[in-house]
Amino acid sequence: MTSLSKQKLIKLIEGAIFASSSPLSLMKIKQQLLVEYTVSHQQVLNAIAEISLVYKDRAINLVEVASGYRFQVVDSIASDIAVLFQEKAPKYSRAILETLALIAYRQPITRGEIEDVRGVSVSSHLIKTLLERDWIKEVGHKEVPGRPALLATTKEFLDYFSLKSLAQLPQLMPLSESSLTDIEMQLANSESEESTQKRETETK
Amino acid sequence: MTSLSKQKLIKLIEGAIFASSSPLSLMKIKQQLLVEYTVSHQQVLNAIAEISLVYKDRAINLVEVASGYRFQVVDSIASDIAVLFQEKAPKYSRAILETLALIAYRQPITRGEIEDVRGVSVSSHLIKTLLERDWIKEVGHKEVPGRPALLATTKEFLDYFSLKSLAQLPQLMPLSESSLTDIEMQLANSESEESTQKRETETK
Amino acid sequence: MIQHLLNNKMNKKSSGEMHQQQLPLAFIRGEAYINKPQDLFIPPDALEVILETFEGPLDLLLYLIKKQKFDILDLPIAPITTQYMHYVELMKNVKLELAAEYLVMAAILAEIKSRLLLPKLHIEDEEVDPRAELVRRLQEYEVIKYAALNLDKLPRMERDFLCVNTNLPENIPMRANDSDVDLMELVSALQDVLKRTQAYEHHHIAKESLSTRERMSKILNILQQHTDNEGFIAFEALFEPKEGRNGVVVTFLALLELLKDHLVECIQTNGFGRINVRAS
Repeated sequence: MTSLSKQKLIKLIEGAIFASSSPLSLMKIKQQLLVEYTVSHQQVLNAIAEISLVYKDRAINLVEVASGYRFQVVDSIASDIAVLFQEKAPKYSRAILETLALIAYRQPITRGEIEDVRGVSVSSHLIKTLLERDWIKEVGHKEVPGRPALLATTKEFLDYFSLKSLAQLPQLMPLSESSLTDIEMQLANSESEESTQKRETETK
Repeated sequence: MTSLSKQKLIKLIEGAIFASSSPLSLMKIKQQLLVEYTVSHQQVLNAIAEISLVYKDRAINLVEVASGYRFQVVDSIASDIAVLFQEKAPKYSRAILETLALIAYRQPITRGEIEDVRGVSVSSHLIKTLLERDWIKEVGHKEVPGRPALLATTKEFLDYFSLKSLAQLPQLMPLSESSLTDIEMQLANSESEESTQKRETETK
Repeated sequence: MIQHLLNNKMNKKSSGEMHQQQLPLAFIRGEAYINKPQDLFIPPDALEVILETFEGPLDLLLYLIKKQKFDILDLPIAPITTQYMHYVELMKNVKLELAAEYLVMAAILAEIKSRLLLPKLHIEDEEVDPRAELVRRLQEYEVIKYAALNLDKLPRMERDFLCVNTNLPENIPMRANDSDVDLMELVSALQDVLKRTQAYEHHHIAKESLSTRERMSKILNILQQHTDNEGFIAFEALFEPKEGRNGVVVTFLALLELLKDHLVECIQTNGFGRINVRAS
């Protein structure tokens, strides 16, 4: 085990994050990159903080997402630069987005449960697309007849949307904002009235 | 056509080189990235020179290659970082293991002989894998039509399996009529008088 | 009686219109195609458009409730059923699977209506208002529908931000990570081969000494590396006296085997002279 100058430590971590095609995790930094050196956890964190500072005002920023650290072109110039790349980012259908949202917010969930909420069948092709994108994975089987697979989102899903954890997903719409609240209230009222009536009929 | 501050120009070019998966050419910078701005050729070159200076002592350098500019991890830390990108190799196929086992226990052996025993053809790719792993080598050619190469295991093969010699290879479980018998017995049998007899049996 | 109550509720409901007007409706891409569907009526030629625009019967119902104030509390059952049956006929030619889903919704609506029309006394204690279940499903769907829209608005790789792509220098050899093999795997592999082949081969397999085979490789290796003297090496040089008698015998057997296979040649130029060996 050899020690490492602060400068060299920063260089190694910075270079590794640059060279890595997917976000680089702290664990990988410590257990693979720096395995031959004596470096404390705090030293690694300090180095990362310093790298982050260096790039604060440059064209790229160091960001932390679910599976680790990566450099990203800053938002302010991203659209200018996107002209260089002919390929347009794929647009996703509502079916895919709704299915993905259900898996993200209600995981683990079975395909059947997704179908129940959406009121339409979910094609195998759609699930396959999400699996192939590495956005979802099977995390087990539900102990009901047929043992359907339980689906959950992956770290890659979070990375793709620049999220650190599921807790950073946008809040779900509060029920009070639902367009159906009025109807629900009316139903509740009519029920109570009905039940009063019912009791009255019964007592008669 | 709008003009561009020096700062913004540097940011755009830097970001574009970072985001591009292949080296970014001057032409692409001028004709696509900066197409909507009034920027002279010299201004672009100056900006690139300045970016290059910024990264002079960092983990990555701006380098110019045949097709344009790109960032590259500096040589001095590249090998340290390369450890991160060892891909977990898939397990060897049954075909590879059987071939290797046959070469180990029956060496020297030709590919044709391996095919005879296994009952299936042995691909060149498979042999190449074992040769590249330095586990086997060609030790000569058999004087039969086609002069096929004779394959044998190497010292590296023994090292990998922590064997001092092939005699330490595990004995096979007794199979009826198996060709492989106890080495100790063989050695005992190969005492002077018996050896002549034995050779006779073998050559029959 | 129920009808009367419900009608009262409907009147009260008009106060909620303002709220409904404010709801975001941008998601309706096919709005232009659906001309004032006062109920569940869909112009037949707009059917395909609607199938693409709505994510299913729940989505369609949500739209109708919000946009057209279609009142699920007072369902116009007869026309709905008629219209739905008509669509189902049409859908059969387009997307049967979807048709089935819309048909299920029509059935649910019809069931709700029929239950509401039943005399109250027949409603059992534990029975939930069927409309409540439908509203619950609609709400659950609505939540997810907006969650999906929000998900789509999140900054997204490729579309909204770019990741940095930096190469390692080209001359850096990627350390190949080789597969691990366990010695016992090798043994079991060979046993498999032997098991497979012994049925027809066991008569031909002669007893072979492993050490002889190893020695054959070793001799070939020595001969290959020996390029002086036209590749010839002295016979004696192949023996290692320190291996003792067994070693000498094994080497000799190996040489005989190699000679038999024409892998080596032995040359003795004069009687009792020096024997030279080389790879042939």
